[in-house]
Amino acid sequence: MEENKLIVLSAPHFKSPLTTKKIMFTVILALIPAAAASVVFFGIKALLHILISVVAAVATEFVVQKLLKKKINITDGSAILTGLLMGMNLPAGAPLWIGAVGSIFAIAVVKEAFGGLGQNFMNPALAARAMLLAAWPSQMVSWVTPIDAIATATPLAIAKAGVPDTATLPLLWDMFIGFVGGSLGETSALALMIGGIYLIYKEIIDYRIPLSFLGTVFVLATIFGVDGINSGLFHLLGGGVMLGAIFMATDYVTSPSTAKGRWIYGIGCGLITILIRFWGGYPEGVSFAILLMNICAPLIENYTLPTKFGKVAKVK
Amino acid sequence: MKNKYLKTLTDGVVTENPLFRLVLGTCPALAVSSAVANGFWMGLMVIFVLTFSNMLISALRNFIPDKIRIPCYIVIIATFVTIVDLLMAAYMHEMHKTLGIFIPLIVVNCIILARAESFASKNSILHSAVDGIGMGLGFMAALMIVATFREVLGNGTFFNIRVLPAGFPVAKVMVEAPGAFITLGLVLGLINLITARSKTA
Amino acid sequence: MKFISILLAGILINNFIFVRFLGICPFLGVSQKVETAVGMGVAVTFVMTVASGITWLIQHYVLDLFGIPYMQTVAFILVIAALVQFVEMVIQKTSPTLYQALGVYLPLITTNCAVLGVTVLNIQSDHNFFYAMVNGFAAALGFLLAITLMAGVREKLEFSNIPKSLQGFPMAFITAGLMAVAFYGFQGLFKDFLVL
Amino acid sequence: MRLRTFRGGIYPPAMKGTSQRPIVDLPAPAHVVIPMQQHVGTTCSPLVKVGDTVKIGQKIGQCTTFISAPIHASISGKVKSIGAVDVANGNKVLAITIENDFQNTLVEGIAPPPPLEELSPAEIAELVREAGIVGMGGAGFPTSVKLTPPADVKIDMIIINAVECEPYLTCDQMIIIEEVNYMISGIRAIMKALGLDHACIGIKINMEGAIDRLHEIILEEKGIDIVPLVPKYPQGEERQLIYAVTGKEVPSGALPQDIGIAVFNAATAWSIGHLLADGLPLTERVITVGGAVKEEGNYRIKVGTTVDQVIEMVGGYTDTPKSIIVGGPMTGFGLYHTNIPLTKQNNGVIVLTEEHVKEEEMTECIHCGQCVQVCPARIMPNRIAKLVKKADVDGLEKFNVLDCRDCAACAYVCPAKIPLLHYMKIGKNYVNEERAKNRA
Repeated sequence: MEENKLIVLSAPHFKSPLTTKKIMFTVILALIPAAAASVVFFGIKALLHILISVVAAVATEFVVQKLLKKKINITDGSAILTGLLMGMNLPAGAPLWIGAVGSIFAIAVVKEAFGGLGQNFMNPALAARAMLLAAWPSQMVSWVTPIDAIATATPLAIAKAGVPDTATLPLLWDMFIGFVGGSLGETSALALMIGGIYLIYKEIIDYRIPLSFLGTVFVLATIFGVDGINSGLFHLLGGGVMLGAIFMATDYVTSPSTAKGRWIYGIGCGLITILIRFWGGYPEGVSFAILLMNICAPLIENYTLPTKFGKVAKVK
Repeated sequence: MKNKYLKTLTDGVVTENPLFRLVLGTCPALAVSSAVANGFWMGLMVIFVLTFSNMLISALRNFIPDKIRIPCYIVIIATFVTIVDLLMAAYMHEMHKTLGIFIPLIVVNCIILARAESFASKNSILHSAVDGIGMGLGFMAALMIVATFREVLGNGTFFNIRVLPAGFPVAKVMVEAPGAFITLGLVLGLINLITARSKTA
Repeated sequence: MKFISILLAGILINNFIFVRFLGICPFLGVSQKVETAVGMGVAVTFVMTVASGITWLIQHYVLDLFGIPYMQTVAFILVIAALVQFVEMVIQKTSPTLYQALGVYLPLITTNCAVLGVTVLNIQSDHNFFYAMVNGFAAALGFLLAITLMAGVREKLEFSNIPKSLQGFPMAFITAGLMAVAFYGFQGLFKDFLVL
Repeated sequence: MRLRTFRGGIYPPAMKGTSQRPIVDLPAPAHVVIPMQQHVGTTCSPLVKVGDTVKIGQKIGQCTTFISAPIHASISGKVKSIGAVDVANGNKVLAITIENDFQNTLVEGIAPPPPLEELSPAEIAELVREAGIVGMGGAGFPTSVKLTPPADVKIDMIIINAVECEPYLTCDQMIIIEEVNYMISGIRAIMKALGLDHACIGIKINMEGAIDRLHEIILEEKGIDIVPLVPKYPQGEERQLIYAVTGKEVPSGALPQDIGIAVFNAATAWSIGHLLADGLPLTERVITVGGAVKEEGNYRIKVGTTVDQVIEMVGGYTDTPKSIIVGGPMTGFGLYHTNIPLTKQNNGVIVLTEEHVKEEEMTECIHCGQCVQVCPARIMPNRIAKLVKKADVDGLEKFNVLDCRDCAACAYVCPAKIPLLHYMKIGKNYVNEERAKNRA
């Protein structure tokens, strides 16, 4: 009897097979269709952007963890995911170094400075994207058309520019497939939805946030839209709503963990997105909306604590 | 004797640097550190106000009733601030416009009131003057350090002289609000790190 | 319209903390707990609104009348200091509960540069009496919003394993910086409608 | 009929490979180790000395306080030693070791009690108490105490817990399939003791065989209903069961009896049934032996049989054991060694191998909120774990750590592999200590 070899762990002795690492890689897997679509539409430049961002993110994570004398855990996939999202948030026409700078900022300042995995309060890739937009406004809006890479504007920018002219607006079908200008990973709603459905099916993400986010955007855009151009569908398919609602707003770390909180959070994201898109200074508001809701997330969570079981007037 | 003054001076600049060690006067530090020149002039004004208010408060320290000392200090400080405000408006009009509201706001810069309360009201005129100069210099140095990062990276210049090549993609955000907060935060962290290292070494 | 414009500008677009750098000291100093942050924010809101009105009167009926506008700084800071004292006394007399809640923050408000700042800005932007008060109120609401959100985030960061040299103020600055980036989203909001 | 359940919970793999294995009587072992505490409440004092001869059913441990249960010899033989031994939950408890003389002599005076119709409620409770019957689902609360509620408590509902929601365990299921009559007569006794003419049996819909058997039997049995439930964990947790069956939440900090409900485990009812049939005190029970052993199955064992005896009798291990658990894998106890006696409370011995016992690397909490979604008590294990690290007692109070019922669903789902249940227990200790300090 090899008695001393028994492992005594505190209960439960059964644990679900899901691990942090598996979650990260499942999300990465779910992003592959959209990433592939970006390479199809924007060519080798897209691939380079994504690769550079990922490598920079992982390298930064390694260096910072080494400097802080922490355990190196670059294999948990979280840095790869941040890098991937960073790359997919860049316009194809941006200079190649910009993704590297963004990834370094995302990992070093937004994530590791706050203690690393699980301890940041803002989504690193999004914060870095907003920072890049503030730092290099012209480079970060250098959109190009798919395939032939001619400078263009995003559908949202066209719609915002003034009286909507049906001739210049892309077809909804093109927007669904992804055949429009925009950030690398955001154009193909189809590819993103495939990833999103996979994640919801795998129970990696909670349907509440994407549903309430997209629902709010759809409803508000339908109400405030003009003549079917700024329609609900247009705003669902245009810009980064799909990418944001499925992959960024659902970031566990920076969203509330309560069910009610997630509804509020998603609705808030949708509200601010539409606020910025319709009346704000930028054509696109998804990143800012999510970042602003990241800031609100701790408060939302604190005001939506679940009611404990048996919280009723005490008998006797 | 001499040592005492020297110590007060170095205290102000290094060991008790108002911005880096005591984290006082953060509003102007964030607002005017977008360019080294702004930092320099703001620092100069703070040195002026701090030194003179310290001296006057020290001179009057035995006459000001304890109960109303804070309003008295504020009036004294506000007077000197008004003097620099008018001087700047007259001779440095551009800079006066750039620094704008932050000149009258020197009144509520916590450094000045803090030194009045904790130093000038207890020490001799000369000593208080040295303290004012030291603290002011420390503040000025801190502003200029932060401003160096921000101006070089955000505008490609240092003291308005171009140091980065013209085509260099400067990060506009550095001279704006987020850049201010994050740079100051990182510089503070760096200084903490250096201090911790030098203490253990 | 102008009323809404000023409110929106003060709260979101030109937030005193994230855009104008006014009131940073209390913003950093009193934002560890949501409860105290809200207390501070409410006290500041009250003082800023009232101070905006009073300083406007002082400026137009005293300083301008006697031709001594250069006394603005001295006069305003004295008014604010006196006002804070007065408010403290009134609250203490009339509502001990409110005093308990806000009492500790009141003395700190005198040196809150947001208060002096907004009063000076009111004069600079030529607001009339009513809009000066609205502006003070809006700016203060912006402060309240910023400090509450900051406190929420900092309560969460309490549990974060922040590197030693970044703990405390450095982290607070970085946090504020990231929040300022997020507030960029409000830039240019309603620019076609706002009358400023 | 719509299936009833509760909010939250998890679906761990059922692993019920033993669910149709008939109950096999294990031979009496060469010796048994009988701990003097096999229940919630005070420890019993031994009534025998080393060298005494004891007979099956002889009372060997006695306690005079209300909340306790006497302890009986499960084999006949000689008392070899009396001393502290390790028990499953990691404590050391005084125990009597009896060497088997293999004579199987029953103690004198064992006879079937009078039929139920002739017994008064008080007599039933007294019989149950003297037979040492306790909650056999794991908790071990003395059943007689539940049968004699305080004067100001009116029980108006009886729920029989046949949910058996833990992975591996199938002993209750087999009891129902093979010996449902004993269970029913036990339920009748409980109903009579509490003066009610109605009882519900909560059972998971996927208990093959057991549900059908019950349906057959209750056609004839008036006043006993079956409530089919969603096969979710921890459906068998008392409060979740009550909620699923009645829609009522037991108030936080209160007991089921405060809302007029009494819950009994199926195996407890079954052992009352046996008592009524032959008058023999509780000296045997059925357990599930599962996992990496040669003959997985449901076995009737003598109370006091040790884990290594059981494993030997079922043919030993099939693979190197990594973890041996007494109870179910969700809430049971991991053993440091196998010389551990099985008591009235223990319903299973599970041998886990490398396949299930992985010392997974723990990462930081990624705030995924899974623990919050599954928590049946609807508290926030993620926040509580963080508060425990800071020893923030006020925060722990605020986040209702005391409402945790130790179901371990949070720790099961945690992708970061944080031992959340462990933190919850520490958190409860912190709060209880603080409260005790404040009272003092």
